[in-house]
Amino acid sequence: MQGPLIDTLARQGVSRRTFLKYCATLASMMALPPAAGRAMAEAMAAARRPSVIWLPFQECTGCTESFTRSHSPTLEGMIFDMISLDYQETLMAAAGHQAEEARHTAMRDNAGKYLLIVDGSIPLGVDGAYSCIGGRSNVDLLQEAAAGAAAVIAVGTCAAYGGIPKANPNPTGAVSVSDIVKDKPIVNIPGCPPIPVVMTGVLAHYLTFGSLPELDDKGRPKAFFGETIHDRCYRRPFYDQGKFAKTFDDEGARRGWCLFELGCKGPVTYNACATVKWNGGTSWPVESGHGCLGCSEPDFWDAGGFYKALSVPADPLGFTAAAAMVGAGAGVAGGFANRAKKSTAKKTHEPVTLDDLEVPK
Amino acid sequence: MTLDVIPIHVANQPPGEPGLSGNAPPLLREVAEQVRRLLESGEPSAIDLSALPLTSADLDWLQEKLGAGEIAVTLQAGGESTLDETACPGVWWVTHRNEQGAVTSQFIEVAFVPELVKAHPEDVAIGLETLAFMISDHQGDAD
Amino acid sequence: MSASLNKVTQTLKEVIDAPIASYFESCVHCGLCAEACLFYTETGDPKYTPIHKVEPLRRVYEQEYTLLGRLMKMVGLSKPITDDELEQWQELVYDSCTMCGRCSLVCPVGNDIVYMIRKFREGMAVSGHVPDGIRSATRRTVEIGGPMGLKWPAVANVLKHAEENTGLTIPVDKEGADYLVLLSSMEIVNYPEYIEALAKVFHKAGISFTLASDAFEATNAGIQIGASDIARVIVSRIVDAAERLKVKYVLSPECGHAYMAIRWEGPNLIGRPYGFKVVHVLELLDQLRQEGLLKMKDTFKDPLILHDPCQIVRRGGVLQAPDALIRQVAENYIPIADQQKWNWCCGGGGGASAIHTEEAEALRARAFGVKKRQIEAAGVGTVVTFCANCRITMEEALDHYEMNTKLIGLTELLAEHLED
Amino acid sequence: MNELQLLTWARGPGLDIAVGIFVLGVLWRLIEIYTLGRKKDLAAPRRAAGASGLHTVFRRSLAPPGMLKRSPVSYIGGYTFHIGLAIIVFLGAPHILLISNLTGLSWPALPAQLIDLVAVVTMAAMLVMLFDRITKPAKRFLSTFEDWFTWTVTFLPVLTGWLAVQHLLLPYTTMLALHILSAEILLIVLPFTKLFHAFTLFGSRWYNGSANARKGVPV
Repeated sequence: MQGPLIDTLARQGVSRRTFLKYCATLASMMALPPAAGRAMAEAMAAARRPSVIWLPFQECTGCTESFTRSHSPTLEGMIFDMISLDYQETLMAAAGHQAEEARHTAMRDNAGKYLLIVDGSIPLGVDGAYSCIGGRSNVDLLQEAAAGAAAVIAVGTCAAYGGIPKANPNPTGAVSVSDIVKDKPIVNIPGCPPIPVVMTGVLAHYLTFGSLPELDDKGRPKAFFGETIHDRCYRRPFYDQGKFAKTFDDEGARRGWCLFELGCKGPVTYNACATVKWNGGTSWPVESGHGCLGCSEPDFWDAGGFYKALSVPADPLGFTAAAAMVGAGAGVAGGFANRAKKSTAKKTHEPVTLDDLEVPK
Repeated sequence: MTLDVIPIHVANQPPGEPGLSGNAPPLLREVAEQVRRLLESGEPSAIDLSALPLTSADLDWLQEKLGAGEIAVTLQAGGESTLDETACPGVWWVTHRNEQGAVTSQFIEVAFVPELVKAHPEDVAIGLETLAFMISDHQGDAD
Repeated sequence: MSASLNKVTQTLKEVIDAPIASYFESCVHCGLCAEACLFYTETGDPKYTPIHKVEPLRRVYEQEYTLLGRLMKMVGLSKPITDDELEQWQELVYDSCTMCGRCSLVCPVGNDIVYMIRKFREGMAVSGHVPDGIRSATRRTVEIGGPMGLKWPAVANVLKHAEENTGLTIPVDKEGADYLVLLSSMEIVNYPEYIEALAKVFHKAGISFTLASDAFEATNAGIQIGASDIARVIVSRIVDAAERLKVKYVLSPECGHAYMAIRWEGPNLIGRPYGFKVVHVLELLDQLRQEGLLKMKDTFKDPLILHDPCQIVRRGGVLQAPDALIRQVAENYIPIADQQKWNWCCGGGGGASAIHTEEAEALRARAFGVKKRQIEAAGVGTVVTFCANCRITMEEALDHYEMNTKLIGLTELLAEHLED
Repeated sequence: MNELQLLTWARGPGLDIAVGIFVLGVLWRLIEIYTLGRKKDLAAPRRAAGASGLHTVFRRSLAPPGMLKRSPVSYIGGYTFHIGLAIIVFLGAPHILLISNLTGLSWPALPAQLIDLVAVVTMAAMLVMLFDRITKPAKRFLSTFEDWFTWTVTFLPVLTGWLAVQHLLLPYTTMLALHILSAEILLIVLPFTKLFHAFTLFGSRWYNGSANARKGVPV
């Protein structure tokens, strides 16, 4: 399976025109000029598929599901046509020693050239014992694989930012890929799960231009994570008009009003769901009537509750009653002290005489 | 049971169609510029409509202005695509759909023939091989 | 801390109360009180901004009565008041504040700044940071009986003249009279016509009245200087006399701060309500007018304006009577824009007129600018007022500006035109 | 700490601390101030129509005769920014939601664009007031560090809120966090600075009004 991509595709019944069409759409999604779609198609058709090692750590396989759930040759599904996936536990037929062998072979044969895809966070607690494969800890495996990788792609919020395993109280001491790998380029594709086409875009960019796409300060491709869900949301006009659904079954919810008050995290979530949508462009959470959870943001799990609006307290206020007591106490104490001081001043009052009015000596 | 039975109706547009944003008319100038370039140097170009802040009213307006030409190409490749010539020859309205029929991208392409319509030499070569097979098969049959 | 400073803080600690605390906490430094103060509007000098005049009081409040202030004081972060500072503030608290109370009417957060000045003066007084003029007036009032050093024989002499001029008897120390009539030294010396006018009115209305030989003086330099203990001594003379003579009413004369002292401060100074009522002469006259007992034989023809004395009107509450009375007697009465509770001070209230330093007099002359413009804008040659202190302050100012304006007391004007 | 953590901190512990200090401070200061008490006025009162503490509480909200002309900037600017702040705080949708979350009270919001406009007008008015404080002699003379400080502390929540909504300067999440933090700073300093006039002005007006009402003067 080492020929040009276009041949692989052709064997699967994907015509050149279909491929061109995908590339045009992909370029459009990545906010590249239309001509880039063409260049991408040319470059990729002839490209040799890079070797990819996919390491799963503390994860739920949701990310893999997200990429593999497309039944027909869609944009999302193309990921697997674009690469030579040499190690992926969930997908590969081999198991045990054979699988380990495959990984070692790929790492040796493509040293310095392979792409490392990681999903899941890495537990550091108890020397990484919370998650091991073949008796080796995740952190150990990651460091070994990263050493020979050309670049690392952290797929899903767990790999990118620690995700749910890192949520309070983070029992396993989970961290993200970028907390461990410091000397390789890392692309974060967060989301729980991430949007598959983002991965396609990153790979297409890598194959076409030989480099990683432009990233934001959180290591995410700007093309997909450049704007918030809120800014691209079709319900945005309702926010601006002050029309909000107050419950999931009220008139506002039925009329498709803004879900801000129901806890939508769209305003602080950078992702492309509102434009790319899910399930082949069928729908996306907000369109289905549920607010955004903010799953592509670091620590989204601990951001104050999915059903709490952004402007309300993240935690119930705990100090207020105590503060009121202390304040009242301080006030009353001060008041007593003041009154005592005043009455002392009054008691020690000496009648003012004419002599007091004279200039002090 | 169909979707309309579900009593939740999602309004994709706020009540009262958002009108024209005013972003469409300048595109006509852009198209004209590209057509001029095509005539002068033969260089084709395209405008990615989904990358521009256009309302659906804007798109309708634009499509209506450009009108319909003589050629309408339909491409069946991973969903339907339409490549329609507008009333201005050399200006094509290209719409790509996925297998579910949803629009995935939309372009105005300025070219004598849209790139996607042209057959790729490698594919033509493969076609030639197929033809050669057919001929030899036929000869074999005739023998 | 010097002994005098100690006295200041002790005194201020006594007088600072919830309103003062609330006022200081409310101030947002908007500076609007400056726009209501004639010393600022006429000079443009921001140090005359009313709330600034009580800045040392604010610091004492903060350092003594707020938890944060006390903490700051403990760790030495706060600036204690000093004698030098009070020395410097003397001009702001006495020379350039007539306690007219106009600022208290405009403050958007509702601060009663004149109330704060009054309290602050208590502290200034006990430490001797007071102008010589007011100090000696106070001394004279306590030691001799009146701010001008007037003694009863001289008063008796004036009364005798009045009896001769009017042909009416003026009773003295008569027990059981309805009214105990008080006078101000200034009236006795400068405007004895007032006494004659009053005698005529009482006679006409058939009301019994008396003077008290030991309490003829209504003025109270004690409240001007800000020493309540001294003010109490002075006001007690009147209270004692009124109770001894068993009068129903005490009649406050045409003097602003006298009315403030006897009507509003008196009961609080002696610590109990009076057994008699205090009535301002204009209130009595207006009542007689309403009863039809104040008939005019003719009217005053020259165009005139009315100057409302602050302590009687804005701060005293005699709001309606002056206007009604002046309309009774004057044919060409011209109401002016800032009138009644919105009046502008003559510039000499609150004891200021007793300060005779060069600077104070120059400042008073400047402050009179607002009054001068009022007179000129109305284009009148006559100003009627009902406070002897306003009258003398304005006379000095008119002299200073060489203006040819006539000043008349309202009671006197009414008496002149009273039906025989 | 990333910006979402900052925001979550601001919405969580930060808000808790700020509201706590605010409540503590307000109660403490109010009790401290008003337990100082005052002497009963022993002078026989005079009654007059329209003269009472309550009357003054309301009447002082209007410019006294002639004052608007004397100091138009103070009044027009002052009204504009106070009313503007009130509209933003009490009629902006996210703010109502916060109030409703804390108190259970809720009411309809104004459209976001209108709140936007009000925010701009409010900021303009505040800048004019700042300019006025710098240029007007009496105001300049009275001004201390506290005046510049409280101006800043009041201005920042409006500015950051507006910048956040307009997506200017910093990413929305960061700006929103800064907005909430700046509002928390405002809450914390309010009881301990001149901003406390928001509470004491009612007491002050009432004291002034009732003291003068005894004399029969509606002030």
